[in-house]
Amino acid sequence: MTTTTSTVPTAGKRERHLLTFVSRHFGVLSITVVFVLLFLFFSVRADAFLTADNLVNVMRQIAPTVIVAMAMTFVITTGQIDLSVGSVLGLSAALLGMWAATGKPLVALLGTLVLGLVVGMVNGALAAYGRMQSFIVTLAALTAFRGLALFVTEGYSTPIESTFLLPIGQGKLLGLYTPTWIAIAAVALAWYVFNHTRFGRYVIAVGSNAESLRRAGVDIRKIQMGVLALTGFAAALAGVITAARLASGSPNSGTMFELEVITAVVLGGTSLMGGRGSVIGSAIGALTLGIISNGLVLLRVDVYWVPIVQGLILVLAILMNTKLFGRFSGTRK
Amino acid sequence: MTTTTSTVPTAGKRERHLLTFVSRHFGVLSITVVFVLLFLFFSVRADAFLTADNLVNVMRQIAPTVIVAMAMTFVITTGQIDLSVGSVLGLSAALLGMWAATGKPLVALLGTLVLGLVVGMVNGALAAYGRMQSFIVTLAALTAFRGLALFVTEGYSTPIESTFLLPIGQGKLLGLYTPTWIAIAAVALAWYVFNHTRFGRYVIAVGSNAESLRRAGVDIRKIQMGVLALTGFAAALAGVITAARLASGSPNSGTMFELEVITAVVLGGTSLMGGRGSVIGSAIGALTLGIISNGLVLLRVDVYWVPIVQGLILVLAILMNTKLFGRFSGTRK
Amino acid sequence: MVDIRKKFGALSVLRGVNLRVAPGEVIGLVGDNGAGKSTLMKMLAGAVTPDSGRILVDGEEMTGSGPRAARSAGIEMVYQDLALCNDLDVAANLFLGREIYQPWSRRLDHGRMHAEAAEDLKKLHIRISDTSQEVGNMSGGQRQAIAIARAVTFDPKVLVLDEPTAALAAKEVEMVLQLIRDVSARGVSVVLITHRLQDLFEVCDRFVVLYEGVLHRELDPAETDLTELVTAMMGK
Amino acid sequence: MVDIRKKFGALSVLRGVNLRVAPGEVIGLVGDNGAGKSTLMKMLAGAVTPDSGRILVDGEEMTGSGPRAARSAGIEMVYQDLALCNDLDVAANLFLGREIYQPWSRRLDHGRMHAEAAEDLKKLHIRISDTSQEVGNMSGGQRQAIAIARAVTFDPKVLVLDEPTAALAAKEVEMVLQLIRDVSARGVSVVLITHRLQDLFEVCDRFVVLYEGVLHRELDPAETDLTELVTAMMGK
Amino acid sequence: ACSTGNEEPTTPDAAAGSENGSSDSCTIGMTQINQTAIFFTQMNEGAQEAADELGCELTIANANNDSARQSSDIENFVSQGVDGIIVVAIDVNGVGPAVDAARDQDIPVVAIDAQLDNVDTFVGVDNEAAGKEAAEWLIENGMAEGKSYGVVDAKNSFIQNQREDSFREVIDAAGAEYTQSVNGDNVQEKAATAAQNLVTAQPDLDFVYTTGEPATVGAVSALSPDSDTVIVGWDLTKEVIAGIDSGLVHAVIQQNPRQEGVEAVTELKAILDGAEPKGFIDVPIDIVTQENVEEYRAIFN
Ligand SMILES: Nc1ncnc2c1ncn2[C@@H]1O[C@H](COP(=O)(O)OP(=O)(O)OP(=O)(O)O)[C@@H](O)[C@H]1O
Ligand SMILES: Nc1ncnc2c1ncn2[C@@H]1O[C@H](COP(=O)(O)OP(=O)(O)OP(=O)(O)O)[C@@H](O)[C@H]1O
Ligand SMILES: [Mg+2]
Ligand SMILES: [Mg+2]
Repeated sequence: MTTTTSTVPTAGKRERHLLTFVSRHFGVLSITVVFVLLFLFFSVRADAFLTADNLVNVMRQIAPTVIVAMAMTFVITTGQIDLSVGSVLGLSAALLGMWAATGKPLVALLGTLVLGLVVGMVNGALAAYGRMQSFIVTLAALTAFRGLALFVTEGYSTPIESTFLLPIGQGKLLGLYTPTWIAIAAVALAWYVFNHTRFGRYVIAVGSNAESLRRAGVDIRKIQMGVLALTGFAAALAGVITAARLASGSPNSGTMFELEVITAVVLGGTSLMGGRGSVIGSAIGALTLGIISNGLVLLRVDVYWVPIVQGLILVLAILMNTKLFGRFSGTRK
Repeated sequence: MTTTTSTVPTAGKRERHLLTFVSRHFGVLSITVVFVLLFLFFSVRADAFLTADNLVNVMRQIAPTVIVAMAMTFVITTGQIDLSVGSVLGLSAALLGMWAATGKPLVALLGTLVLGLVVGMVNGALAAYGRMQSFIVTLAALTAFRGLALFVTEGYSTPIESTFLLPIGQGKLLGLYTPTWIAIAAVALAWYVFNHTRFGRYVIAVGSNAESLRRAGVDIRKIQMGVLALTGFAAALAGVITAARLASGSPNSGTMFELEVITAVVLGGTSLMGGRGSVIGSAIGALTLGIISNGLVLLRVDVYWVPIVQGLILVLAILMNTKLFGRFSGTRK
Repeated sequence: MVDIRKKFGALSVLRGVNLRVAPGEVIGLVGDNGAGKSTLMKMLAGAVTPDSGRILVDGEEMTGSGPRAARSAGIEMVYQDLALCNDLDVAANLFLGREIYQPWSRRLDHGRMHAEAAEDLKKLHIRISDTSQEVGNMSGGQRQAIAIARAVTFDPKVLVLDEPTAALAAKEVEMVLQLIRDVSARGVSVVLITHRLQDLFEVCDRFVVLYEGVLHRELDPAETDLTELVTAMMGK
Repeated sequence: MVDIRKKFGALSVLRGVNLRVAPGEVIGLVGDNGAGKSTLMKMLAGAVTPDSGRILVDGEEMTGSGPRAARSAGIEMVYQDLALCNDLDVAANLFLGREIYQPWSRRLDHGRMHAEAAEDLKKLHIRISDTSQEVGNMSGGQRQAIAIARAVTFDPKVLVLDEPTAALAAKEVEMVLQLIRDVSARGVSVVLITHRLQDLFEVCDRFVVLYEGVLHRELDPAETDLTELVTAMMGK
Repeated sequence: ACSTGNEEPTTPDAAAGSENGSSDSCTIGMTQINQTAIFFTQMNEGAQEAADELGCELTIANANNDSARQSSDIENFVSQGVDGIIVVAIDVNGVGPAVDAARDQDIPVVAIDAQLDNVDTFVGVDNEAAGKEAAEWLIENGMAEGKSYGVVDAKNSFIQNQREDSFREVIDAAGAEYTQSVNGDNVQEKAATAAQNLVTAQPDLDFVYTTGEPATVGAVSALSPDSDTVIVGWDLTKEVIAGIDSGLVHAVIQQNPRQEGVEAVTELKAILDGAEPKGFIDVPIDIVTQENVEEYRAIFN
């Protein structure tokens, strides 16, 4: 029945700030460390890796993933998911090719982007107003839009010759390709909207406690639909870039693209349960995937080993970081 | 400042019981209605649909999906997901073929099943003990195991001639094929375990409130790992059945299979957020997918239209039921 | 302000209830666990839609339904389950749905919101050092204080408090009671749900007893003692 | 039964606390919001692991850590956040982690669990008509009653109650206090955390005041009055 | 048979006319590997065309690279009561049981493109032989000895694996230096990225061998026309023809999928009308270079 008390000094203020910072930006820091380590590794081990040409190429290759990952960060932060982005990319690429062939490239471009937006809004409306789980809506869309792309093109790809469209995929400015610049713009915009606007805040709130946001008088269905419209639009933009880069609108573009995008977002520290996300993390996540597939080829890894090694790197990257940063993340889910 | 009171009679006891029943088994009832409607539609419109031969075939075709959907129901009810089942199916089919070719079919069979279990346990250990999200672990596994399957076979399939193995896919008993019987057994077992054992109850509790279960003294990591081991095993079993049915172990078996299984489970009323699931619903969900792809071929739907129509049926099925049964599901999430 | 209403889950939770709240009046809404108090008040705040019945504000039917309409009609509520977003910080929760932003750039004014949040909390004597803490990790009492601060800072006409003091320390409870007196003096109507019956006697102008979904009794605090109230709550 | 302990989040929540509970003793653990009461008790129940410090039961170090070890050492806790599984029914929540099943078929004995649950609830005077209701839709007070029932039905040696009465109606509160008296008479140690200070005086043998993570004062109810206790809680 | 697709095919009219009337119903089920390659699309078109002319009803099912689904499709055709089945096999081993089951019901089966031993007739080229043939052509043209090459392949395609392995076997024996393979997964932009990474890793390649249409198109868009590396690959498209014009694409191994489709339907109809199965109908490959590319322009428009 004795009680004694002892006081131990708390951590210094500086250190505490650091700890708070780390635990709050845990996801981003974690993927940054992985990215830097892999970057250093490939620079040392693969001769051709650290050359301007190669890096410029990688940044173009990964641009569509980065762009769609930006929108997907919003979607996943609301606790939803969009599995249809690969099919929408394919549909957009195919339609851009077909419409451009009619000789009106500007109309083709705008038409494709608007179509992406509309398609995304349909997904969003079904999920938000139809109260269906986004997973199942966009899974249906994954099947249906790929089918539609094949239907309208009858399976053929269309060469793109328009001098107006090709620079979207192949133009260069200040040493970087146009897709890279578009991706950079997308990241900047996404960062601003996510962190500095009401929309961004409501996106987090929907994922964190949708009922709470609803009771605060916000129409959560608009938010849920809005983010899915965003991925539709981003996927269409990625389709345009892909088609312009390949000078060919192919209905099979974007196969399995959704998994790549989701991987990038999750690698970047966004929680699939919603409520926590980071656009910068997603961008670095996408870059990481880009240098992995580039670096493994440059290292001349046997073609059969590439997917195995990719899977292992992925697991190790996340595992290492759970262990490394784990103690900061506390007991929360 | 006046206050008056009026009493309105409550609904009769009988009606109330019915309402409770409906709202509790909402997911299963919903998919059952869809299934019955589609079944009737195809029976009327496609001559060959309602023939014993065709139904027997459909039940064999869908057996692997049903079997894996059983395990997946457990996984999704815990709030996890397993994206690697298609790759594990491919790996198992490939290995069964290769090992059977050495002349020891029993060893090949057991080896394949054990391998599936081990692979699932590795996924589960990483998710539960490594505290990684199952989505990302199994996404990495999806890549890695498909790569492994291609690696060990160098991309080729192996014919299976063993008279011991072939009946697993092609044998017939009382008018139904062996895979159908295995699927029926899997459904019965899954139903029992899910609804009548502690394991099943903990599976629901983990998905509902993992912290609560942890505080109740249960090792939630064992549950989380256990269900992923289950999908690994089920996927290997499905791989064996597929290989035996085709008399060929192909490393490409099971491409996109994970999406089909997840669709079946979600159609059956299991929530991707965890905490609510129904094994019977999943089984009917799988059957529904089976009759859709069978029925569309029998109706001679144009090949380009099939995926579009499939997507539409899926969305309509769920939408109809949200509207039809929506009023029973209350305001809960 | 409230008219007949009912609601069914599979069981009837509210079976026709009428309630009228005058400006500046403090009503103590009491009843046994599961009597339907929270459900009734959620309807007033727009969070739950009644099966039938009407809600009138200043004699006019509330335009539209849902929390947005209730908010613009000046009804604010502290929910029993608090309804906070665990992943957002204190300031973000306080301003949820009413963020301050620059109209042209649509940029949120984080600085101002944090400053105002800190000030509002201070005004309410809530000791939370850092408004950029995430509420998910805060203690039960801290979370409740934030929920209260959110409801009162925006000058409601009707303030509904559903068990606002359940997790609060004694001093904070006193502060909440004082707060109720203050706002009602300013003409704000208050509906207080609580199981701390003594508190009710301190602040209420009228007791309303809900029993199994019907409005069982209405009592005047001056003419009622604790035992009488408890008896009334048991449906007698 | 408890030894020195500390814990850090990014801030130190508990900075070296010693606490000893004798059999049959009822301790009132009080403190301001955020003082660390819940965290301290979660450690005792194994739900949170201390950074350092030891927990001794009957003089022996608790074997293993985690809630399982605590349970087998006879420690049961009612958590402030209740820790119920919303998707399970009342009986399933009561028996969570201690299901009754037939050993050979491993089949759960649903019938017996529902029957026993109904009986246990009745014994505790909790009026819940249907033990196959899902707890997710139940009212705040009903949920709390279930959490209490879960902790007490399994004959604990130490019972920790973290704000068990926050959402309960007056009659039910009285029942909980009676319950505490009953179990302590049977030799069960009880730690009660509550902000309803009057209740403490009714049942406690000793008050322990936690202030900003340190054990600030220890008081004897017989020699303390309410104001003194409130002052102590403010760190004075 | 024909080799360019420009020559007159065995006219379906003639075939139909010669053996008219011995069978009044003619419904055909065709199970196709996927719809995402132009190769298969053209095959479908050829089959559809022939079916229309012969008065047959053709149902095509897309197995989407899934051999289990392909077996299901064959079973579904049998249930549906078709008169004949065309199989474009994903896994030559894996369709065996389903084909046997169909033939047990006296339904004739014709295989296209991938050789099955238990069918009535096989239409097309042997991919393995064609891979060898392509390698021999390169050897003749001095592209083997002392030259280095890389491969853009699709590991998930059985046929493309055959094309790669048989090609490598012959050309490596002739002294060409294999460097590495990259996987384009049968998707254009993945193949483009893979090809780009390949030439970054191996800047001194003499040529890149691509095993299928997405790989070829991808490589064409990834490689610059003024590089020293040229492309030798499978399957023409409009984009690839442009590559031939610019000199980037050195040679293309071109099958005639449309003709394969026509032949398969015609053969099935003939069998249904009582003719003996031909067993094997050769639709040989053609090697397209700048010299003979003109003939193909019209097809790819
Ligand atoms: N969404 C819902 N679905 C079904 N039943 C519900 C729902 N919400 C509330 N109920 C039921 O309505 C009844 C009244 O609940 P309510 O929360 O209004 O009670 P209360 O008076 O606030 O009780 P307490 O004092 O315990 O908070 C309870 O029996 C509860 O189970
Ligand atoms: N998982 C956690 N991560 C970070 N901080 C935490 C965590 N859990 C609790 N805290 C912090 O620890 C402090 C003490 O919390 P605790 O819940 O123990 O307080 P309490 O004494 O129970 O207060 P109340 O009376 O309000 O329930 C709070 O400031 C809270 O923010
Ligand atoms: Mg309530
Ligand atoms: Mg507490």
